[in-house]
Amino acid sequence: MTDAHPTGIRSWLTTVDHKRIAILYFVVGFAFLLIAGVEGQLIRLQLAAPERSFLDPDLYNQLFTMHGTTMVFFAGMPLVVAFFNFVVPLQIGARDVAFPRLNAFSFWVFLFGGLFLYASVPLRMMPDGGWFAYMPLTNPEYSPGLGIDFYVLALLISGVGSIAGGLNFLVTILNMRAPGMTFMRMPLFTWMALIVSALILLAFPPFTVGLIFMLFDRRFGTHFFDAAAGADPVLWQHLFWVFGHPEVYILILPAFGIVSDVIPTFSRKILFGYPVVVFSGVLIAFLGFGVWVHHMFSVGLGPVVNAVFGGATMLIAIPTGIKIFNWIATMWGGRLRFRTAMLFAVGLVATFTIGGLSGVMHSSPPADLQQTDTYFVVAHFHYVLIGGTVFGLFCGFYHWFPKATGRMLHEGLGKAHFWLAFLALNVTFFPMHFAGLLGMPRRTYTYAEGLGLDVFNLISTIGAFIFTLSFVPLVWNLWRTWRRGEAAGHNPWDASTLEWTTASPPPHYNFAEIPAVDRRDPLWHPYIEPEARGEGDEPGGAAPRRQPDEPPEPVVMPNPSYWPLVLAVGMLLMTIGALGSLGLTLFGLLVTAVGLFAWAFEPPFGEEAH
Amino acid sequence: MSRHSAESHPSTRLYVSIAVILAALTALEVMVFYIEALAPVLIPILLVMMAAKFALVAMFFMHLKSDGPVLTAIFAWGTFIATAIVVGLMAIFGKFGA
Amino acid sequence: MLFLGVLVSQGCGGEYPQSALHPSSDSATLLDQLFDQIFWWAVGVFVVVEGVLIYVFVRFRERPGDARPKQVHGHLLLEVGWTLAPALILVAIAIPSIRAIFIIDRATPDPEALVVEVIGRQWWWEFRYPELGIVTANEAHVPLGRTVDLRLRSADVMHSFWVPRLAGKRDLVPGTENQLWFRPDSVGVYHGQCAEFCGTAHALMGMRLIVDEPADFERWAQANAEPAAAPAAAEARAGQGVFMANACVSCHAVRGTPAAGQFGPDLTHFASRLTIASGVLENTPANLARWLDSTQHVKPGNLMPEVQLSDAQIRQLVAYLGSLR
Amino acid sequence: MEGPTSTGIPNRKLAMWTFIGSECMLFGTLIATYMIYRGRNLVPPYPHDLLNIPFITVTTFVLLMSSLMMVLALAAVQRNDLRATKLWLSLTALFGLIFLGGQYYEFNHFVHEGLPLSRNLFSSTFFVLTGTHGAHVAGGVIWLSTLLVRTVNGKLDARHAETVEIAGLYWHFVDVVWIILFTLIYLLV
Ligand code: HEA
Ligand code: HEA
Ligand code: HEC
Ligand code: CUA
Ligand SMILES: [Cu+2]
Repeated sequence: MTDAHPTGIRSWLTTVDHKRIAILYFVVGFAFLLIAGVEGQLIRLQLAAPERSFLDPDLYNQLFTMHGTTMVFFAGMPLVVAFFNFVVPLQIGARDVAFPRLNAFSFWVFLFGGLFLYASVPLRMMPDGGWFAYMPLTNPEYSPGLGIDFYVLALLISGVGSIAGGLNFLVTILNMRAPGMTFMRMPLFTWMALIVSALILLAFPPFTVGLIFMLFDRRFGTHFFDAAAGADPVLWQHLFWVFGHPEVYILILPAFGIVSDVIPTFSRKILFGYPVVVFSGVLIAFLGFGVWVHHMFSVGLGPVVNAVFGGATMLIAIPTGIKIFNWIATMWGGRLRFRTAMLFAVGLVATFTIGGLSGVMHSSPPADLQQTDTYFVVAHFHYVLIGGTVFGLFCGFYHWFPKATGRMLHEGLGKAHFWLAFLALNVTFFPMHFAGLLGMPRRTYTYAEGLGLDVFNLISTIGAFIFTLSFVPLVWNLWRTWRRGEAAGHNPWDASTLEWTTASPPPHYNFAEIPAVDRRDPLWHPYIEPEARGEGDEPGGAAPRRQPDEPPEPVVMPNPSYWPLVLAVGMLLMTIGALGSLGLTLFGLLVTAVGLFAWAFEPPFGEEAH
Repeated sequence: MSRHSAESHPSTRLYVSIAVILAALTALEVMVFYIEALAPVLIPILLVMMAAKFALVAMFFMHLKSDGPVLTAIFAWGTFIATAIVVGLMAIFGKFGA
Repeated sequence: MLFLGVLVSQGCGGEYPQSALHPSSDSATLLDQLFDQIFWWAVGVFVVVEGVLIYVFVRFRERPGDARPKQVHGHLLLEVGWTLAPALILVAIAIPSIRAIFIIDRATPDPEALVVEVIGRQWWWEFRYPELGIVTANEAHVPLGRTVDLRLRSADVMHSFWVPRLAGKRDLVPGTENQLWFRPDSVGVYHGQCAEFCGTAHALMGMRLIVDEPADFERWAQANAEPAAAPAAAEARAGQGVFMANACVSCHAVRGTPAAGQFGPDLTHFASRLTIASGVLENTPANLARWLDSTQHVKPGNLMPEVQLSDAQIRQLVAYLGSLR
Repeated sequence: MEGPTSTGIPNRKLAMWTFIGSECMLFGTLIATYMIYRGRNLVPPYPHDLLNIPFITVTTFVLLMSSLMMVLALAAVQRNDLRATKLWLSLTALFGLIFLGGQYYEFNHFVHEGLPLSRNLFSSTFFVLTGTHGAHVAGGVIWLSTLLVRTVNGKLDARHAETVEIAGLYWHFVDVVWIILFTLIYLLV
């Protein structure tokens, strides 16, 4: 596919171009963010005052389940992966990912997973077990109907996509780096993408297994979580959180990576302590596998277990703190240009710290006995998930938007968006700390008068509306820029990494000629005094020059292909069939098999033209 | 590429001898299992032999020995974290006495 | 905001009957003190980080004509510093935490403790006093100054026992028995609530723990150990007839009568309770009538069906149940 | 585009190893579950009533030998000795099939002895764990068959040695997993 800009639905269905797949991921992920956001709004409406009956209990339970599940799996993850897709190949000087068709496949199964989950809405069968679906509440005896099956199957199928994506990016980053791009020269976002890919590969299988157990218990009468048969329902909690905790770091580390690239850019200063920031990321990921029990302190696993996992959890504060302090040190003595991206970056440092600190309060097992399953926890994780992940993603959005579209967003509207979001976050979620400590359990569709919770909940609800408001300048900004945005040029922010050497938007082959790298922050090479050079850098050399407009020799790019879509459709059919139609499952299996073989025997790379 | 690997990989004879060792170990495992006298130390012995077989296949049949550190690292991480989780969970569920 | 927090923690428990910041027992006090320690460390870190951040934000914003700043690759000493400082703070947090764990997560050492069995059910609580032969629901009386040793079990799904002012949470796990203990230090009615999502009526799965002077507790225990007294008033007797003639008996026990159902709360001394349906309604005749008339409206999803009853029958039932002191 | 890679390791080979690393967690979790529930079964039949060590030893041996066949096939294709390649590939697949046959017989036998999947805790954990492994073997057999067909049609030779090597990695991993299961499920019964 050499015709630079193929258009039309067909070209989107068959695309294997990482930049287009990134756009697909972003649009779908953002749509899910809005949907889940609306669900959050409805939750807040119900809780605005005590004993309201705006939502009935069952609907409320379905809403917070859908809200949490959607936000984590169908908004957070895809938005993260959208950035992996767009940025990583550009930052390492590659023309695409290692397996372009696998990349497309990952997107399609993710999309189908999300659509499948939301098919439960028109059918009025939304899952209602909470996003971690504790057994035995979720076994057929207490959760009849298909609700929980929608949850299980949707996460199983989209999990396949996640694992495929992790595989793809791990190989891409290990294998597709431009000549001279050693590990210690990789931009921080690429580093975090590498770590997160590994996390995905190691964290999802246990969840997959847990979901399969749950599916079998529900559909085939097995006894994995059946106390009466000698099993222990707590095993589900272990399997979920063995995955669940790494999952939250899957959501935060990319945000950390984005911020670690943006803060230096807008401080005009190279990252302070690059190796330490990288290593602390690795450490966070590693420790993340040894702390899962901190979600289960009230289960009664005994003093030794709680002490060990409490201690391990506290440790994570250290590498995270290192990142925070290194970011501040990067800004120290810099020339801070407060473009929107920079505001979101600084906003992340400010608000994530609050969430992190409440996390540390949880990490003390006895103290957590008064916090767990209350709004104190809800406050914690919204501070880290919004003040961390969402702010980080918006930061990246404002940073790379010009690169992706070739247009500049409007700064004024951007700033309005930031300040509204920043205000909303604190107004909505800070009061929840008090609500929690004053005795408000989470997942309660109402609360009694006279517990002293009314005022805090009212403030939270008001904050949620400011949140919705904060999307107005964003949407307006997009619309305006789409109508008439100034051209961006190659490197509007005077940033230091490879993606800024090529055109905005980049040609489908990314780089006319693969750049050679001989240092970190190659584009800043002229400004960096020798004594400030990192180990990664070599004296002399030259910054990679601006990419030529036309490739010197013809570039062979991967062919578009239908088969990833076919394969994904096959898996979707199997999933739907699993709701109760063996025939459909088998048919799906057939389609999957056909897709697989056709894929295997289709030549991945085309010659020029056609 | 395949050419170069053809030389750098162990020869047929080596493969066969590895297979023989594996077979022998398996036979040994089953014998141990049936010898009453060894009952008290059965578990450690079996685990050791299991690990040995695991290592042999990985190193020679899967060529980790000759294929260099990157792949070994990846595999090692997988097995390490997995083992850690298995042992950790078993400990939490009181499978080691205590 | 933080100020507000401090204010709240000063405010008296009356306004916050379910607050973890107003402990009234030894173990809740332990948890609260631990929380305070950690809280102030956190405040310290918060002030430092946000303070520096704001300083940087103001001090180093770009001004027209600025040249490129000096590039700094890193600073070993600084980095070691801000690795060690947090580490030390964490040690300061970890030590009291672990000390507390080994007190809280262990069975109570007190041999005199009063054992109370708690059985979580969708969506109400059953309390049994093995030593005193008492079975009751949603409300437990305990004596002041004596350690209470709870044995927690679940009849269906996960629940979590939480009376913030007396103790931290402990889950009720099907197939296992959990323990939780505390020694109340002042008389009063303490609000509690189920804290593990357990289905439709999870939000309305409340409870009351009533701490009495030992003498009052004795009196309560005596009375509640007795079977139900035969109703005197005519209307109440009629009510008993209705009760026995209807499905009620299949789910509710009234000791001393043929009613021996196990599915619902024991009603032997129902009238001595403060609330109806695990804290949803105050226990008044009017509310009781409301409950019997439309359980599903009062407590959506609860497992007591709406038995078809005439107004007269309801009046009689209210009289009967009201006589069960 | 598939030129020299940064690590010198071909993409697909690196991918297969990464996948194997991930599979470790999959089987790790399944094994953990089996081990945790060992001896907690409340409803007969119990493992020692049914597990047939001598029989399973034979199929284990067969699977082990299939790994040898696999490496020999790889060596052959690297020598571009296609006759040998065909021979060893078909033997590998055949041994895999024999193993599956054995497993089919075993499952069938258990069911007749009164241990359907939903019978008790043992049936649940045993069938899902060994079944997952069996599914992996089946997948491998299909994969090997496609390679065989391609060799027979002269579409596969030394230039595709890498493809065979990757299939081999997968096959050996499945074998390694069984080495563990054999010890943990059968010998430590
Ligand atoms: C982006 C996701 C994210 C992130 C990054 C974190 C980060 C952390 N989380 Fe959080 N957590 C969640 C998402 C996240 N969490 C979610 C979603 C839940 C709820 C799930 C559910 O129940 O639904 C949860 C729940 C949760 C619990 C269980 C609460 C309960 O249910 O009882 C605990 C307990 O220990 C915890 C701890 C921590 C800790 C210690 C960190 C640490 O990583 C934080 C480290 C950061 C800092 C500490 C701040 C910066 C550091 C410094 C400035 C240095 C100096 C600091 C000190 C010396 C203290 N989290
Ligand atoms: C990334 C993760 C994420 C994000 C961003 C959010 C965002 C929000 N969350 Fe949520 N939340 C979770 C993850 C997240 N949440 C999780 C994991 C749970 C646990 C679930 C469980 O217990 O199982 C949870 C639970 C949870 C609860 C507790 C429910 C309970 O326990 O009973 C509440 C209550 O207030 C809440 C509120 C909100 C609100 C008001 C927002 C706001 O930030 C939302 C802001 C609004 C938007 C982002 C959308 C705005 C746009 C529109 C309104 C659309 C307008 C239309 C067009 C323009 C087309 N969330
Ligand atoms: C199918 C079983 C069932 C039947 C029949 C039934 N109940 Fe109940 N009842 C329950 C359950 C379950 C609860 C607890 C509801 C809750 O709080 O969630 C309950 C609660 C109550 C309560 C409140 C108890 C307390 O301590 O708060 C009263 C009073 C009561 N029932 C009276 C009656 C009467 C009178 C009848 C007959 C007309 C009746 N019940 C029939 C199951 C039943
Ligand atoms: Cu019981 Cu929630
Ligand atoms: Cu966690």
